[in-house]
Amino acid sequence: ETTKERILREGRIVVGIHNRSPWGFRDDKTGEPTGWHPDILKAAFAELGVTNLEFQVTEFGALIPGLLAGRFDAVASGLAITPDRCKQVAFGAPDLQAPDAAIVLAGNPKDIHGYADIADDETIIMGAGRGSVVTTNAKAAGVPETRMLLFPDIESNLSALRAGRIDTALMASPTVIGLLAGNAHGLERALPFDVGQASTNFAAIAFRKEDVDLRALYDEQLAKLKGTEAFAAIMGKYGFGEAEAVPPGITATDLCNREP
Amino acid sequence: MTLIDIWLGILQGLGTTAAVTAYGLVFAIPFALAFGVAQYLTGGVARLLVTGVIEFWRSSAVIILLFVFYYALPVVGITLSAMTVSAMVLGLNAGGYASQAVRAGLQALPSGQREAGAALGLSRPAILLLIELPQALITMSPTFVNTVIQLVKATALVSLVTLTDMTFRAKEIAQVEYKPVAIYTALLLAFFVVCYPIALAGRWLERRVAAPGSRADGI
Amino acid sequence: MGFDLAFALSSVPIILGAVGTTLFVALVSCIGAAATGFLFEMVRRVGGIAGLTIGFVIDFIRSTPVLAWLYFLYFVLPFYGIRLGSMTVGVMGLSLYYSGYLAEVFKAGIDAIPRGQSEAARALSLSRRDAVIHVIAPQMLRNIAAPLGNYFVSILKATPYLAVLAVPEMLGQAFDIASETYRYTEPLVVAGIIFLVLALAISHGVKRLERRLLAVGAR
Amino acid sequence: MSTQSDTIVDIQGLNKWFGALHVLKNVDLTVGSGTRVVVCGPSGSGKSTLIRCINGLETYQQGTLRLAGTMLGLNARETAAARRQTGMVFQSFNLFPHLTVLSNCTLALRRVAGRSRAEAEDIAMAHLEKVRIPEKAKSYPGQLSGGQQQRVAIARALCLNPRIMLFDEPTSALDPEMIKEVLDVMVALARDGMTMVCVTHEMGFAREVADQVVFMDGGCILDSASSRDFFGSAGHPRSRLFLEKILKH
Amino acid sequence: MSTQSDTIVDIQGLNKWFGALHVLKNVDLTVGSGTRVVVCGPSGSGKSTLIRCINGLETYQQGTLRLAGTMLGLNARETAAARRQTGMVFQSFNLFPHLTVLSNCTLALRRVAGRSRAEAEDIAMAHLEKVRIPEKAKSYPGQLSGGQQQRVAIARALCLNPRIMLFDEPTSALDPEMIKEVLDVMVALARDGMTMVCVTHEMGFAREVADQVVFMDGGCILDSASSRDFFGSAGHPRSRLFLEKILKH
Ligand SMILES: Nc1ncnc2c1ncn2[C@@H]1O[C@H](COP(=O)(O)OP(=O)(O)OP(=O)(O)O)[C@@H](O)[C@H]1O
Ligand SMILES: Nc1ncnc2c1ncn2[C@@H]1O[C@H](COP(=O)(O)OP(=O)(O)OP(=O)(O)O)[C@@H](O)[C@H]1O
Ligand SMILES: [Mg+2]
Ligand SMILES: [Mg+2]
Repeated sequence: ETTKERILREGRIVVGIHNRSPWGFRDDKTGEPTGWHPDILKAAFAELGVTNLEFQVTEFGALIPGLLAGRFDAVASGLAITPDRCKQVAFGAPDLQAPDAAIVLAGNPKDIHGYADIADDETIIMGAGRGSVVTTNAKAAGVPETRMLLFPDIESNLSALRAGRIDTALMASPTVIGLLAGNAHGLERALPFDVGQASTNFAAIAFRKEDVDLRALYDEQLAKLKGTEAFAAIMGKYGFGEAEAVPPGITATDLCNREP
Repeated sequence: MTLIDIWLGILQGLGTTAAVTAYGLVFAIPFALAFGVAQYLTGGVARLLVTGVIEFWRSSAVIILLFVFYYALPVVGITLSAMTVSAMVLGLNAGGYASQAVRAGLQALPSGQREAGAALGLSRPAILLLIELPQALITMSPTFVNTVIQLVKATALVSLVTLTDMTFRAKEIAQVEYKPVAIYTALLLAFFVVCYPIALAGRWLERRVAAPGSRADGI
Repeated sequence: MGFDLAFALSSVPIILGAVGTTLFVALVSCIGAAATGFLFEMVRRVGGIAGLTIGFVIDFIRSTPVLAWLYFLYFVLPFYGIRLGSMTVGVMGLSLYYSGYLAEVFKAGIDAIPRGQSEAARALSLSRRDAVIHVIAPQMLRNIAAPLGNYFVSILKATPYLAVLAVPEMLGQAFDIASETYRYTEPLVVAGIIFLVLALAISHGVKRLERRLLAVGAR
Repeated sequence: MSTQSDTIVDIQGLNKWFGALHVLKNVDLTVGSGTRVVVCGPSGSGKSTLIRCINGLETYQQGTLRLAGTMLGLNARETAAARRQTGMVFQSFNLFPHLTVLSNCTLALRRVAGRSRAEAEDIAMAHLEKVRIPEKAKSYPGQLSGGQQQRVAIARALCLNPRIMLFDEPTSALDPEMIKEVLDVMVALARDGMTMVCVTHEMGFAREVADQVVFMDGGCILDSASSRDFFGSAGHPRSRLFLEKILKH
Repeated sequence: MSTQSDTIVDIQGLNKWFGALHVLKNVDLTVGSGTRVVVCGPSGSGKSTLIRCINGLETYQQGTLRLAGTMLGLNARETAAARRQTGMVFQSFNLFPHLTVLSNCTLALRRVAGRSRAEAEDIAMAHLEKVRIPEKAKSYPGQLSGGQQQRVAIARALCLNPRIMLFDEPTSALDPEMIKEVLDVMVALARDGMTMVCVTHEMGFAREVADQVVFMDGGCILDSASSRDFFGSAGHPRSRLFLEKILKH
């Protein structure tokens, strides 16, 4: 019995999230797991009778190991598609465009509007998630490592920004949108933000490599879902618009083969 | 959200914290007793083996053990639940520490106690069970209490293996409610209200243990 | 996801690159914790309001997890105008946290010295300071070598927590390699082994020190 | 008082080493039933070691040691059985601090002799009365004075009804006033005909009850004489010197 | 030997409580320069407490205690200065186990008297010779016998050149053979005219050197008499009973 067959038979899928708004998190009011990827997954599988989504909440660093260890059937927590990750897991079709974005204190006191600004101003300290794609992009844009503080999670980044330990926190734009939709008073997104040469990231749900059939099924369902009212509603729910929509023709395979 | 709301929100993770602690003790106590006694009684190669097992659990970094047991072992076909892995790793780590207390407690007993038992014709197991262990456990009880506190606090790591404990709750609240001062203060207070009574109990025990007639003075 | 030995070996040099930071942080924290702990214990022994307050501070520290302290010092203090570097906060946090435990160790070590020793010092008219330096402290050190060593190992094992403060220590490096390559087991196992080796080296060093301390004037 | 009809302890050519240290050198000693032997000698001379060999707390390397006819040290079970014939009283009492006086006395009765709780308590109370301390049965050792503790230790040893009592400096950890209350109990035991080997420096006691006084130095028995001869002018010069020192002050 | 020209210790109506326990009751005692006082009495009678009050190791609640003219307990600095006039020797020696014999003796000389290392060592060696143990100067206390340790403790106390030596059961933790070597040193000190207050049950010593014998019970001084009167037939019935008990065995 493959994972796909088991999921269809039981009507249940185990999903790993790392508790990150808006990607996949527990709604503090209802206590129910929710978020962009869980909603997509729910919508995609609903008509197949898979209505029972069981969520496992863990740390970001444990998501892929957990998937590979069979602790979850899928990771629905905002993983970006990168060639390195493609060696470990199989990504479903990209569902969201995630350009790098910057959060700053309200009023943008250091006037940050791109990687170049950060690289040029010696006094700016930048924060980012440990091992996140933005660090690679920032380095490529000439930001020295001595002016980068890497934190294990988003809270630490925001706490550090608030505490004045960093001047800006770099993360994917959907994350920024999600954060600012909440109660992050006194913070704002640095707009516009010029990422320079950096290529845009695309997020997707990840499966195990051996579950080819499961991924195929998901891709099929997602294709049907895209363009529907329901999909647009989910986009709207999290405040995503045109800038975040995936342009047609971009596939996971292409992204996997992209030069790093 | 006020400080109180945040604090109550963090306390929602108390169930997990308490469960991991209680289940962890199920590992810690037998391990501490069995291996502490074994280290006390054995010699030579056997003692090296016992010491090796104790040192493995005691000296390894807990966070790494959690990770390996939860995410690496299923690859070789051993799948344990998150609760079991947490309780086992944290419990045996604490048990490793406590085993040293058990051994030290046994070694610290005047040899006259064992000899008096032998002179009365008691067998070695009877001496251990009826004379040595009861006394060692009494003297070591404050250390055990401290081990419980350490176990409670170590649960701050179990979010790595998908459990929602108090520290994880703090981080969850941190994403909806952006107030670092309130959240981290509340987190300190949340642990404090759980652990402080245990610490007080430990102090009380310490005073009891040091009570009448048992205090060696002078030589 | 099998274990790729070649990959594991390739990660060794990178992880070892951070061993300096880890050892530095651990060493400075050990010294800081021992000094603060000793001071705490001395104040507690004097008693009075200061002694009671410090006694409560010690219990408070012991009742809360180190992670919460690090968060607190790093993210909350700046709101009150105190902004310290992450290395400073890390060392301060570990020192403060473990000083609570070491104060307890010192207490036990001093309590275990026969009362006659401090009385003899007083009878010889030694000042309190001289008695502590020349009579109490050296003997306390012999009593506490083993538990002190345990806590030094604990401090070493606590350095990974500094990852939350963006201190580039060993486990953080391992996680960096992991998140770049998405292979977790190998770097973590490598880091785990290095930690274990360092921990065992410390334990061994402490045992030798203990033996030498005990050899002085032994019967 | 009683006849030396049969031999309880029979030691021939006993040698014992602690590592390289030769602590007992060719020791010969026989103790007949009903005899009272006092062992004395300077510190480190091997007195404790000798008495601990007699009840099997120490092993030995050469020679033979027969206790009530059984060779000690050959067979663990026989050694254990023979040891039950002895009652040992230590210098530092070694009562079990976590048990009441009564439980201290009944422990071996119940675990070793297999008596019921009621039986054991009856026996124990009888012996506590013998040492004149029945009212402390429910107390813990830490609540008693040194002399009381030592009397309980004697009662505890008597409970198993030993054929021989071994005492290792039973009064040297006691306050001067309490020494007498313990010695009085021991004298009474001797008068009842109990066989005893007693390491002590209480020469008054030795003079009063000992049939034989043994003087040890450096692991050897230098002198072994009747009490009268020992305290008379005969004997080894070393034992004379020792006696002088401890009687002088 | 020396005249009782001036008073070193002058205690009037001393009362001390440990919590609710009244351990010293209206104690009066004067010790003149060059006098030897022996204090005896049953365990718990307050002997140690009294002697510890004399050198300020214990505080008291009522009465006056003058040491070499200074009221103890009024002023911390004066108390400390007065305490330097006393040398104390404890039952359990209380040598510092981590220091050599020589360092045990020089510690206070260097830290309190402010002597240089060389000076301190000369003084210490002189006193170690006085107690006949100079060859052990480089040993650690753990390597010495009990008697040797106690002699070192006496030398250590003598180093600060005290006007009065206080002894609290200096021989009761010793093996019988070693008691004599320590008593001999104490007798020699007494013959040199050292003022001494000594808690001991060595009645031979008391008879030989004491000018005055004090008997305590229940925190009171029941008897305070010249040595001759005390060992004669006079005195309090309680002290007679006590003497009987400890002299009998
Ligand atoms: N367990 C042991 N290991 C090594 N040496 C020992 C041990 N027990 C005793 N000894 C040594 O054996 C010798 C004889 O010791 P023993 O205790 O029999 O002397 P003792 O005559 O009883 O002296 P004391 O009057 O001090 O009790 C001493 O030199 C002692 O140090
Ligand atoms: N620190 C203390 N706290 C409370 N009670 C004490 C303290 N020290 C002594 N006592 C009590 O005070 C009383 C007198 O004690 P002290 O030590 O002076 O007696 P002692 O005559 O020296 O007896 P011993 O011959 O046993 O040494 C005893 O009842 C003792 O229990
Ligand atoms: Mg002995
Ligand atoms: Mg006393």
